[in-house]
Amino acid sequence: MSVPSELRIVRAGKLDAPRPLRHALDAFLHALRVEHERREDIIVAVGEALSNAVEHGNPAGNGTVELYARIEPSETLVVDVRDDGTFIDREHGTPGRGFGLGIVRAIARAVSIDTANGTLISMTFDAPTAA
Amino acid sequence: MSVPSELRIVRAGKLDAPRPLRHALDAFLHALRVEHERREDIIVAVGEALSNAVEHGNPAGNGTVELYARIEPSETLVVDVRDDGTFIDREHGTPGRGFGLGIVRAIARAVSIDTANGTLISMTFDAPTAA
Amino acid sequence: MSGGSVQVIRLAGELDATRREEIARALTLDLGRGGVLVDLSGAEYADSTVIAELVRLRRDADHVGRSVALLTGSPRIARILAYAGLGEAFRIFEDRGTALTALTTGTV
Amino acid sequence: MSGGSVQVIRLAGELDATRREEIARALTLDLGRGGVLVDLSGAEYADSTVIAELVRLRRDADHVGRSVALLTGSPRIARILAYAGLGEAFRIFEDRGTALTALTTGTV
Ligand SMILES: Nc1ncnc2c1ncn2[C@@H]1O[C@H](COP(=O)(O)OP(=O)(O)O)[C@@H](O)[C@H]1O
Ligand SMILES: Nc1ncnc2c1ncn2[C@@H]1O[C@H](COP(=O)(O)OP(=O)(O)O)[C@@H](O)[C@H]1O
Repeated sequence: MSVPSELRIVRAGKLDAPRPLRHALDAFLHALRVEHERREDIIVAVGEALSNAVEHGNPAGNGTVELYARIEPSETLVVDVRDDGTFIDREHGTPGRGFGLGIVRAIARAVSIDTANGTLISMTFDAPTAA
Repeated sequence: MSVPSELRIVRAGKLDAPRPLRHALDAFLHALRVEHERREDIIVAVGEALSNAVEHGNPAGNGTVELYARIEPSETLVVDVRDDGTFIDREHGTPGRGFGLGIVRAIARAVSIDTANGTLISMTFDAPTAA
Repeated sequence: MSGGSVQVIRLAGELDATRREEIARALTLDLGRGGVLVDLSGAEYADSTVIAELVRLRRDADHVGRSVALLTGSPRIARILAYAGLGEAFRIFEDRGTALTALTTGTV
Repeated sequence: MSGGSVQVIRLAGELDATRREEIARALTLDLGRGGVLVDLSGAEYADSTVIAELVRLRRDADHVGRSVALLTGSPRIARILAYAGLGEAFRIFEDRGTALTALTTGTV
């Protein structure tokens, strides 16, 4: 069966959303035998994207957050985090604390942010599996 | 976003597969705020199907097991467990212990078993979410 | 028929098919004559593997006139037994003391 | 500059944005003059919320000549600091005694 393993959860973009979403992704990666420390780092990176989505991407409080993770060939994992808010460009705004996206970039192999409708951050990770 | 939440994992059908797959489904249902006791029962039913798949559906030892769960409208959850073995009809064979499928039928709203290629057990559950 | 001494068997954690031999060994009558208390208060998960072994233990105990009771920490185990059609087959207690008293006074 | 007494701040569990106020309150200098040990040995998860508050604590401590050290239970926290570009910014210890000694002898 070459059907790809994937996880997609859509949920209200409240502040309490990131934790259960992190746990769902962690258990998904554990079931796919992704190597322990790599799994921890992936959860940290995706956790930053999730907390940004609920902190910055849901000002009206009635938005949703979507987590979509799937395994791709050669031990690659792609994780999208999407909200239906508007990306807040800090260039000239109030300085954000600013560590979140830096951590994502340090952990992921590639990161793209699409702010066309809502904010979609797409992260590609190496996901080596235990033997 | 009316994209359906779903979980699909394909993994070697070894005896150690059901436990991490149960945990992945449990965290998935927790993230979707499925009511606690209902979640426990769904995990028990799906756990029976998973242990059947690895115990009976992988005689050669090189088969895979697939878990595919998705949320459908009006708080309904559909979970498929698929293996690539051959259904062992007990009618006249050695008596199985026999509690597994009975438990699945008691918990699920509907159960169908398709033994055309490999064994596919498809279970439909009521999945009420916490407020 | 009930002696003073009760055989207590504790099984904890996730009781699934990966622990079948361990569960079968544990759910075996000792040489005593008294009641048997299966303590599942620490069980986080139990599937048909445990159910089948409990039924075998109960049958063996009936055979020698010993009674069996279950101790659970949450309603979860009772629900699983009911789903297996064994809702009435086992006396289930949520309190250890009550279970032991019932077993030693033969009111199980 | 290092006095005998060390301010020990323990933060455990999942340290994420839902606990931002609690983390900010905890990571605040007391009125002492000695070193500060942030004990994260019980932290199962830490995100940029903690990183930002640690940086603020470190800046406040520098301001009054107090030193800060971290105690971790696994390499996980050290990796997160490194990803945030702060790999060199904090003395990280895996052993409590060594951390306390370093803080009280001013070798942090
Ligand atoms: N999902 C999002 N929606 C809107 N703005 C975002 C989102 N993610 C990030 N941003 C913007 O990018 C900035 C930097 O994010 P980050 O590096 O995580 O720092 P922090 O969240 O601590 O400010 C945020 O302050 C915000 O302005
Ligand atoms: N995935 C499967 N592949 C092959 N045979 C199966 C599968 N699931 C169930 N069966 C058959 O159905 C019987 C009854 O299953 P179940 O009620 O779970 O009892 P048990 O697994 O304890 O025998 C099994 O013994 C087996 O013969």
